[in-house]
Amino acid sequence: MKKFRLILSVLFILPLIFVSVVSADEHDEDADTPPIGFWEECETPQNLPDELTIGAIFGLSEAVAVYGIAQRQAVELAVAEVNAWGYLGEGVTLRVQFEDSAGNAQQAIAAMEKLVVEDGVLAVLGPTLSTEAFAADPIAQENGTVVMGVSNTAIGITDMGDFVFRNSLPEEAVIPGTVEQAIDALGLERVGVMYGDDDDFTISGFDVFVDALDDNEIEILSVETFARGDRDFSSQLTSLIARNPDALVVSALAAEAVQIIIQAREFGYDGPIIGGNGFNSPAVLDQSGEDAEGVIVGAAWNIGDPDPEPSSEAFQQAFVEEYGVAPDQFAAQAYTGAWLFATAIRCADSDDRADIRDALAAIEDFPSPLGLYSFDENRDPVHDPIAQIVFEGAFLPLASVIEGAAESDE
Amino acid sequence: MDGILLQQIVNVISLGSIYALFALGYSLVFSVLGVLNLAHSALFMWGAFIGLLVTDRLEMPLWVGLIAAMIVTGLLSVLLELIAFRPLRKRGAARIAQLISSIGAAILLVNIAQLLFIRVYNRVEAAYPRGLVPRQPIIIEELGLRITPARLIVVIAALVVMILLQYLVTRTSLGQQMRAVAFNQRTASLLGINVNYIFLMTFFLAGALGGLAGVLYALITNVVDPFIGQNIALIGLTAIVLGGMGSINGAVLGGFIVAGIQIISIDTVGSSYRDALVFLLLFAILLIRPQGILGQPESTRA
Amino acid sequence: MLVLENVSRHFGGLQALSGVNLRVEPQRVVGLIGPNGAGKTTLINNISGLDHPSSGHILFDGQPIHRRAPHRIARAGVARTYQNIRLFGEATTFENVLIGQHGQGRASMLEAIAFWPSFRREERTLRERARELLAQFDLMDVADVPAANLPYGAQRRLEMARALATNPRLVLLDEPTAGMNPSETRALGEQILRLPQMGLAVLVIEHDMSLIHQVCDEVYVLNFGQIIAHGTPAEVRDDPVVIEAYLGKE
Amino acid sequence: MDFLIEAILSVVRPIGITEPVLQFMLVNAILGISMYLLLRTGMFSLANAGFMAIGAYVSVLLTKELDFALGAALVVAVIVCALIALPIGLPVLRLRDIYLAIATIGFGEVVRIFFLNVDNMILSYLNTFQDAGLRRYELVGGGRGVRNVERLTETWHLIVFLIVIIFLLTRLQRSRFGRAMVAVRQDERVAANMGINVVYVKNMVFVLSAMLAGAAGVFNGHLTRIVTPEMFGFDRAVDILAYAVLGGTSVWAGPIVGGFVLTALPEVLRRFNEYRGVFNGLVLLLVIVYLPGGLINPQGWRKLWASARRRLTGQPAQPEAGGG
Repeated sequence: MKKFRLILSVLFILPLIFVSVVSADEHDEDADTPPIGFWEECETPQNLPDELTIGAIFGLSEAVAVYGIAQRQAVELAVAEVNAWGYLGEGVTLRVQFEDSAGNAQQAIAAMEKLVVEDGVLAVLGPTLSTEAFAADPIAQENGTVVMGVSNTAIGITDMGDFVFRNSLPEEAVIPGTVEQAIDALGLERVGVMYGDDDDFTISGFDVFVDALDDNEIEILSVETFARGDRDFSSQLTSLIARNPDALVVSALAAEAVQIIIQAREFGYDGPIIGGNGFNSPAVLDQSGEDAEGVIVGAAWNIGDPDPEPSSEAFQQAFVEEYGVAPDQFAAQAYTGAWLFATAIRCADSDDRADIRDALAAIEDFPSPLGLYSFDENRDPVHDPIAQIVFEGAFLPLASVIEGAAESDE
Repeated sequence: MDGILLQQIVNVISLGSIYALFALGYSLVFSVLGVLNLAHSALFMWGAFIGLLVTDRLEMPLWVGLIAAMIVTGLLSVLLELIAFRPLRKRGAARIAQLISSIGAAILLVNIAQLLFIRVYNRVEAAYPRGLVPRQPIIIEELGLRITPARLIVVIAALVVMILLQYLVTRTSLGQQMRAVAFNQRTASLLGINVNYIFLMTFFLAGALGGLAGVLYALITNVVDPFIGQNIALIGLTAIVLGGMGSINGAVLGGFIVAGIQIISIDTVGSSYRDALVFLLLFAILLIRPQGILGQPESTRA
Repeated sequence: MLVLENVSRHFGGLQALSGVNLRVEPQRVVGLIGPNGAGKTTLINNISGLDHPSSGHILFDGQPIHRRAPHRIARAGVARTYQNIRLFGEATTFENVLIGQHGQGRASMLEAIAFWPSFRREERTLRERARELLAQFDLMDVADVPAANLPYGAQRRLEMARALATNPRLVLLDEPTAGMNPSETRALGEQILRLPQMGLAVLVIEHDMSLIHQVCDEVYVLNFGQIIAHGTPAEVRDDPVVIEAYLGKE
Repeated sequence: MDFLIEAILSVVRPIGITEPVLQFMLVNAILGISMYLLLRTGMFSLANAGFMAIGAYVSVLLTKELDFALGAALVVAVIVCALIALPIGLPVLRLRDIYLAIATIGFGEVVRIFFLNVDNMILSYLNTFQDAGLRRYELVGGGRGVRNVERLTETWHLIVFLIVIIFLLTRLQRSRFGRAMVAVRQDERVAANMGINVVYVKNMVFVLSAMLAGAAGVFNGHLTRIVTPEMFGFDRAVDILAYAVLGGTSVWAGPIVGGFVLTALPEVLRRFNEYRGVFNGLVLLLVIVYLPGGLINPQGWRKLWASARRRLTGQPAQPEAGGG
């Protein structure tokens, strides 16, 4: 029996070895990265200690890891660049202490307490989910430490206090413009709506969509819901498509968005699908392929801008080089967040947390991948959202595609 | 509206097939051992994952991925029996303890998968190659019906597996031994049946079924991540209890009923109340018929 | 005291009891014998409330009890033992007896939690009485041993002690000597004979005819769910119908 | 009290247990006890995540909307839980084992879905019957939850509450009712023949357990500052079960230690970074496999020690006292 067990253990280990072999294609290390937009407004700091630590709370395990892992990768990339280029001065190293919150309010609180009170970090990025932010951010506020959400889109996040920032555009900043442009371009009258009813992000998106549709006097034929983690939408889609909508309006995160797009096409729907920030992921293109044609997305970050900001381009190149996959909006915002912290520390020229807060709030027109970036007086982001459409396998600005179409019509 | 109704029936069949396939393995372990293996959903995920590695990384055809996934999850399942179930059974521990150890095993399996995902893909999700199955839906114009080849494969696979399993359990000597062990372990061992061997075979079979279900599920949804098992775990549990624990036909029936209620409720009371309706019905059925629709009354189970 | 009138019980097509009439008077020991499968345990289950008759009446002290819940029948004064010993194995010998006394406690949960004097007094009395019972059945030495770890004979005795702990007026004994050797059986018989002196009535199912002769005042014979004979042990032993029932089975 | 808490924290802080973690450990210990009561009576119910949700929502609405003090909200919430547990328990507790478990999971899911949709239900009521013409109605915020809840729970509240519960529990266990619980677990039918009202005992325990879970929900809601339906799903139900089973159900200390350990474990394991989850699963698995009676189970430790010594010294085992 002993021997039998041994054989079994070996059989178990074999697939693991196999996986290790499969995964052996390592990328090359090379530091030949183009410089991102240094913020020249501030002098190279003189008064910083040799090592500075910021914290980051992301969902690195459980289902939220789908977003959290990309966030960690983006922050690691940004910090490596900051250090490589001596952004904080010669010999000054910026370190990031990552903590996992597992998408869970309790763990987010524990992680925030650890970072802010025990480890005494200068500032904290995250947490990934808005729910976690409502639970954990007050700890940072009470301890006078800046916390910056890089994926919190819920209403009221920054109302928690003057140390609470975010660089993620809330849905109400993104969606109304998209809806208007889409209506203008496509002449919509009747739409079907679908949203995830158990998640802050998708509910917010839904509310904003409904308001925008109402404001434009568009008829909502029917509203269907789903839950996070659902993968079969056949029934909801069957029922929506049967009503012959001019467009499907969907508030979903990327994982659900992909399935909704694919399955809508399977049911023979070939009209436009309008989505929010959650659709703004290369995964949508990768995984739904030609089915994604005609998907319209309001987004904080333009993935496929043919004329991108230099820093956006640099970020994408660096990310692909480092990790072999294209970054999504979550990564872009996390990356920008880390750069914003580094810039605030550089400008504050101090490791005092209140100074860092003030320097962060004062940042204006920072050339980030998200565009020229500033905070408003509520510590919410100010940069232009963009309406994009998937056209011939790429995200393009909706406006340019419509113009192009108009010109070719003439 | 008839077209919609027909289409929804087709949707029920395709969704129900997935649930049924998942529930079969779950149910098999329960019927033979009388314990719930909450790590079954992790095996399901591993099946999808191995299928992904074989078809995507090794660029092998789908059938190779299917077989590889079934073998690996079968072995993982056997390992689970050896590590998480057998020692407890030997000590005569409560069944609840076995349930918790299976949760521990599930956490372990999911986290190992996550580490491997990051190592292989640099993220925790990846998609099956798009060319594995033709994607053009089969359209029956007169009836307004559409079904994709992937879903058709799942329905056929579920049918074949159900028939094979039924044959295995009722007609083969292994199946007879399994039923004997399920009825009474002591008596079975007195009859000269190697009970431990039957347990291992049961776990292998259940694991392989879980793995198969995982690959087929991934064929429909394309995308795999370490957490795909978590959403189906509760549905699977509901299906086997509804259909009748320890009954193979019950697991299948339960899977279809759950899918049916979900889809009907989306069309009637709205999608928000979908799962509430499933559980209310479950509630009602348990109160009227505690052993489930096709289950044996409690007294006949040892 | 206990009267069964025309009691029938069928499970689907199987007639386990049909038209059983039976009486147990106070301070009498009544035997119930019959071949295996005759329906003896079903009868006891019906009296003690674990099962309910399909038709007929069971009266205890003139009150119908055949629809009552088992705990109410127990509190009315009917106790029983089981053919296959069913002790609370994880609880100690002493605790088993204490559990048997459940129906006699009056203190409410709140009194217990508040450790009220009435509760303490009651606990003291119950514990004293439990100790007496243990002494009576020679179980004092094993008072703190989990019941599952007791030797077989002690388990049998504990079942009796626990049944008596419910303070019954009628005790139903379901094959109390199963698995005992002759000397143990005789000793248990003496214990049973003491019960009528304590004012109890006894209904005992038994295979061991020597015990029946030792303890019973009268005997009922059950076969295929029907009473086929009734009389003193000696009368019953010589009844040709009874002999045929037993021999026919052989 | 503050001094005591500070002293405890100074000992456990180096291994990663800060005050919030300690607070959640205490909350989960209460949940562990609520499960322990059920298991001790032989009921495999997974309804307590649902009752926790009810406790949390009711109390949070009271303190936030009606300015109740925490204590008053606690009392009301616990009573609400009891009132809901009663009609649920009567039909459901006739079920056993896995059937009871799944029916109670169903209850938990229905509670969760109720809180997800209650705003919309009220909205459609207002618009249909009152002609309110509202576009939106927000009471519990659906999937977004109730936010900006004041953090009213203090560590000492939890410590005092737990001590009181332990005191009452030990009293209860030594009473007639406590003995009846044990009897019902071991053999329901025999217990009934002993004059124990099995239905009453089971329902009473179910209600008591629901009240404890509700209280834990009250404390938890006023610690996390936000209450969402997702906090009380299937995973939470299973966690609560794990506290009791991992800690052991032979004595009351078991579920408390179980709650402590399972809450502290992920925090203590933070140093392992990405391997944290692997170790978490491994520890759970190993403890259950090698100590099947749970962490607080003298007999289990004795057996383990005996077998370890046997392996180490190669000597045959001493015959064990008490056997079994």
